[in-house]
Amino acid sequence: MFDLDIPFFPEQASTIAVLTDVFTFGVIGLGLIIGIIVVILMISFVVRYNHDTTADRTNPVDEHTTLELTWSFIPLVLVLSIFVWSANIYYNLYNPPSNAINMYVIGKQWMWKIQHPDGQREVNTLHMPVNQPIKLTMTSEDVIHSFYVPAFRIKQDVLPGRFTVMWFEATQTGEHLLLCAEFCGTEHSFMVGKVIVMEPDEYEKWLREGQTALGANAAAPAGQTISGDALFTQKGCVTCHKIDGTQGLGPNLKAVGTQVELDTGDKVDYNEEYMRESMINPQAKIAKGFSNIMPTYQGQLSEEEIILLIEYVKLLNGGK
Amino acid sequence: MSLATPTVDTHATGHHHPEVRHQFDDLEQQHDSYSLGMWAFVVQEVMFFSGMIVCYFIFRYKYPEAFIAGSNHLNLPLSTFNTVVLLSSSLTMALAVHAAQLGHKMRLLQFLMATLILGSIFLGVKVYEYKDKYDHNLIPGYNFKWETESTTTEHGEATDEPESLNPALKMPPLAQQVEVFYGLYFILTGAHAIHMVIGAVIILIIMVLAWYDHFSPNYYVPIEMFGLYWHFVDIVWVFLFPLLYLVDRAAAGGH
Amino acid sequence: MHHHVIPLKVYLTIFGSLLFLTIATVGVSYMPTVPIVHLIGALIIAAIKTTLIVMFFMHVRYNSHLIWSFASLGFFFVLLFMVFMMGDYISQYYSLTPATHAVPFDKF
Amino acid sequence: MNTNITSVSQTHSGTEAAKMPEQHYLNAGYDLKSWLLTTDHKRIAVLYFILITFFFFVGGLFAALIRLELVTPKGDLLTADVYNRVFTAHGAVMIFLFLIPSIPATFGNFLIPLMIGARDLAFPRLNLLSWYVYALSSILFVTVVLLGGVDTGWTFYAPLSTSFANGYVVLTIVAAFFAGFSSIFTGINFIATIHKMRAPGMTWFRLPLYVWGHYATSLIIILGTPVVAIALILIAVERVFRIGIFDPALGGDPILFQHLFWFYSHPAVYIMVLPGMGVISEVIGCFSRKRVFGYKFIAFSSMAIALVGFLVWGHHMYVSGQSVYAGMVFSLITYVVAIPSAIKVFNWTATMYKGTIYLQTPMIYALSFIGLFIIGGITGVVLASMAADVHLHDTYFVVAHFHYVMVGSAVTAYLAAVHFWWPKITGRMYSEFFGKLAAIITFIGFNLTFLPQFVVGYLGMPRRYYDYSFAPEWQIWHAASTLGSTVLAVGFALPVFYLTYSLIYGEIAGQNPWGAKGLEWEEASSPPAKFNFDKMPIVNQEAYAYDTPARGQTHFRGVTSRESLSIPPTSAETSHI
Repeated sequence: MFDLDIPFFPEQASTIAVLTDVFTFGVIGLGLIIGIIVVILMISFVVRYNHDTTADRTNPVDEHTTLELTWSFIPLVLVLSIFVWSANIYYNLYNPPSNAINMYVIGKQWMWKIQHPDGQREVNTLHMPVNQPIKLTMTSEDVIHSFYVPAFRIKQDVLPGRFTVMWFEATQTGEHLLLCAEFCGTEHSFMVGKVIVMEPDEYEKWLREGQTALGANAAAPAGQTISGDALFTQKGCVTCHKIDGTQGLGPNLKAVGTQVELDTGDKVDYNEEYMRESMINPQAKIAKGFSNIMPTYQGQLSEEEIILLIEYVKLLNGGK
Repeated sequence: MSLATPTVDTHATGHHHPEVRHQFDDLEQQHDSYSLGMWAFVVQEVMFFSGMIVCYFIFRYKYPEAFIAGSNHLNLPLSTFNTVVLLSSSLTMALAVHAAQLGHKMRLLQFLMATLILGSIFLGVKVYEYKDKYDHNLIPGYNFKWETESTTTEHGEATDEPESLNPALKMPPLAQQVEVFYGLYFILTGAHAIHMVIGAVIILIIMVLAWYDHFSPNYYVPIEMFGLYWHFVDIVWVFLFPLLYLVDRAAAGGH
Repeated sequence: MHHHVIPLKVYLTIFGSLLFLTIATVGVSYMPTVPIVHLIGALIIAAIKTTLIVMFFMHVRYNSHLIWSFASLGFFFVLLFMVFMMGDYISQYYSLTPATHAVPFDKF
Repeated sequence: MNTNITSVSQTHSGTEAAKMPEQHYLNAGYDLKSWLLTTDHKRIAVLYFILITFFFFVGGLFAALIRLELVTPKGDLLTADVYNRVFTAHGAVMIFLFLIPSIPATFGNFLIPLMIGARDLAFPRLNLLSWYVYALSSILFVTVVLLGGVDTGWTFYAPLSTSFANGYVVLTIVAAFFAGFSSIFTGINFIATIHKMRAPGMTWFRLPLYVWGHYATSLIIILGTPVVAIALILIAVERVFRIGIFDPALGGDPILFQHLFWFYSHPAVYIMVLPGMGVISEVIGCFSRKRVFGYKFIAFSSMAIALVGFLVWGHHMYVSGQSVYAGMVFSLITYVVAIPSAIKVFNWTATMYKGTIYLQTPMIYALSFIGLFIIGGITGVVLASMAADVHLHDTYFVVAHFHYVMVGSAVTAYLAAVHFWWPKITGRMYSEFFGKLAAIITFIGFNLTFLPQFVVGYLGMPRRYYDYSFAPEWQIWHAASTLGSTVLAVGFALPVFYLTYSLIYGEIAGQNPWGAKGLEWEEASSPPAKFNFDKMPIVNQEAYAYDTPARGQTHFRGVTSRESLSIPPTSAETSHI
């Protein structure tokens, strides 16, 4: 009769959580079996061969190659099978399903900024629908952070200067802890937020409410800066990049397909990574038929603005 | 090489060469120990430089254009001259060890002197190169400026427009990447130069010891060990020279 | 002492080869070819020069197996270090979610 | 049969009363100069022992602050900034000033020449220099702490350390750099000594396993330490000169730092634990009165751990943004490197089979080492698995795991070594009762402290948090852990008292109070003479040549007769490779 609510086990709120738990406790169990056998043997030897006992000590062995090879080989086979099991789960973690909703996360000392596909933004909370794969594209404005949701058993470092990606599918509605797992400075322990998992229709409702509250400019929450299309004009993208089908100095962004052919003849995926790089380091991969004239926007665009622009350009192509 | 404490009574062998330290049985064991210890030290030094050279490779892989641009901006004739100087100093050092083996005191001193002079020439040229970088605003993190010639010359009229739209335009990433190259250049050559300076000081000490007849054909371990150090410093340069100065010279016909 | 005294001629021959290889490495970098060839060429020549210096100037050729092993140990570990480090960076490009700056191997 | 400490002296008095030797290294000079300018490896070991023990307790003090802060979910004892500085100081002091030099610089220094039959290490003055470099490093660390500390964590991750941290990062880096060079000098010394200074007949496969452990450790030190030295220097260079190496804002790459850092800092774990494993082999062999089972497998497993252990560093970086494929390769090699560690555990257990086991203090420490190392090993395999590590990385599960390996194993081995060789170092016996008591308290306290951390780690508590008011239900585990840590503190503090007491009032140990095999026991007095041996020993038998004692015959019987050892070897056995 315990009234004390002692937590032993974190809730399993994602598809991956089940896999991880089965795996982890499987390995711990296996290890404990071997460990306990060794400890029992050790204790029994200590008792049996204590110096004041009369146990049989004739023919002591101090070398036995077959035995050595056996207890080297069996654990080796065991760990190799563990490896296959673990690699399988891990590989899945980096293979987001194609129907995943893409959300952006920006880590900053000491808060999480999150942006939904239609521009809805929030800080330190992540509203998301249940039973729907979510892909997070993440970056940091300053130091390394790490996006960690214990209930989902997922974690991914958030690096400045590049995107990292993770995905998960929540299976339980409710609030889950969102933590920063990489030490990031003074207020590290306060870089804490919530993941709020909702039924899909509630999530839709939440999104709509957010939008009505914001009025006409759907992509810009109150008090925050600017929307993607406004940025597109303000930062001068529109000077070279046409969005109406005509040809400008730069590639027509509306006409860009799922792949871009480069002047080197290579093809690259037209994804967030490529778009981000094209803004930060335009010379790196130049689209075929265009000159190397675009200036860098490094230092000109905050990570938030880059994400707004990426989303804006993606919308031009029908959200792909 | 006298010992502070006579320890003959504790030795199983009882008779000791005066140049053998108390912990060793004989000259051969002493020589082998010093030699192995020095090689372990060289291995340590190899790993020390490998840390920096790994950084170099990572960034060369990430920023190939910047490395070509930055490298082609370095002074090749001067550095080739310096390479020859350093290789020569390695030769004179090897000859100094040779002279010590044969017990030729004056030749030993002459070769050590030659090594010292060649090392100083190398360092002098290095100082000149650093000064030159300073004059051309190529000190990363301090006064670094990099003109991106390719964009302005090839598409002169086109670049004006976006720049005028963004008056606060910072350095393009190519410049930042070249800055990383120059950062590595200074770190690598700087670490190498520090090793040279330490080497030069040790040569001076060895010369004084040699002058006072400290060494003999039986006992020249310090000279031999220092030779290993000096040759190692030379090897570092053998790698630094092509890695820093010779990145794709063919690609930069225009420079 | 039992130590091998190397004839002067050997030192001079090695020095001559080193000078020749220095000129060769400059020449290689001017060869009109793809960048990776320059890099590999430069590294091969540097490795040959290193071997010459280690073997003759540093007397490893005339030394015990132990010294020989230690001389190789450092370089072997540098190689391992490089392979594993570059392995990470190069495979970034081929990952399912590649890093922003990842470039294919032939861009080296 | 009564074999506690009183019977040890009784058996001595049975033949002749144990006496202190007239001349030994401790009375070879009493003035300060004879200590501070000594080149005697034993005196340098004592100098190291004093400083290292001091810093163990300094680090422990910081640990106590951390545990006290975490008793309550709210951060009410310290401020966030102070807490960050405290755990950084705890990590840096414990790792750079205690764990890495602990066994090598004290017991390695003291014992390697004695065990292989040499008068001293190959480079005695370099050895003294390494102590001074260590002392300099420790002074710098103390300065940093007194000035206000540093808040990067001992891992110095960029760009936090290069562009954002506001503590004395550069000074700390200089201190860590010197600590690294101190250990490099020690490593070079050990390598040359073990290769070149072995007594006639002391072939490689007659070496005590302890020496093998140190040989493997020394290889790691010379191959790994320079890399972390340069990584830390680059941090300092970036911080001071704003040269972009690691900070993406300057064009650098933060993952690169993690690679350079863990290239050393993972093998550094083996620097801490391999000598400890060597200690355990000695102790188990001695107190089981048996040749250590599978000598060659244990010796080669040390070498395998040292060399393959270099290729697993990426398992600290599964979620860092390293490529998935690199993560898999590192994970695979990590599993492989778990095998030699398992082999050691199996072999120690098998050694006890048909042995004659005496549960003296060092043996209790050794047994608790094996128990704790098993837990550390199992959780190590869990963390080596990418699937589990994604959840557990940077949580208290990891904290608990590496404390099981570093404190549970390395510190326990250190204490086993202290108690095993204390009579050899000081010539006196400590109280066996208090020794056993401390060993048992340490074992219980340790588990009480760190088992709860596994649970709270699995619940999701990230490391380096000082406030967990978002999940107050975790408090019970933290409180349990803090409670355990007070028990642990008692266990660690006890030896200070009874060992110090034994220095003056302890019984005279005699040359070989444990009846142990090995040159340091059989050929050298306790404490050893200034140049270790009266006559340079010649070895003609295997290590651990314990013969099964007849029933009832105690083996704590003092001095073995020298004649049995003095058969000259054939010259072929005297191979100096």
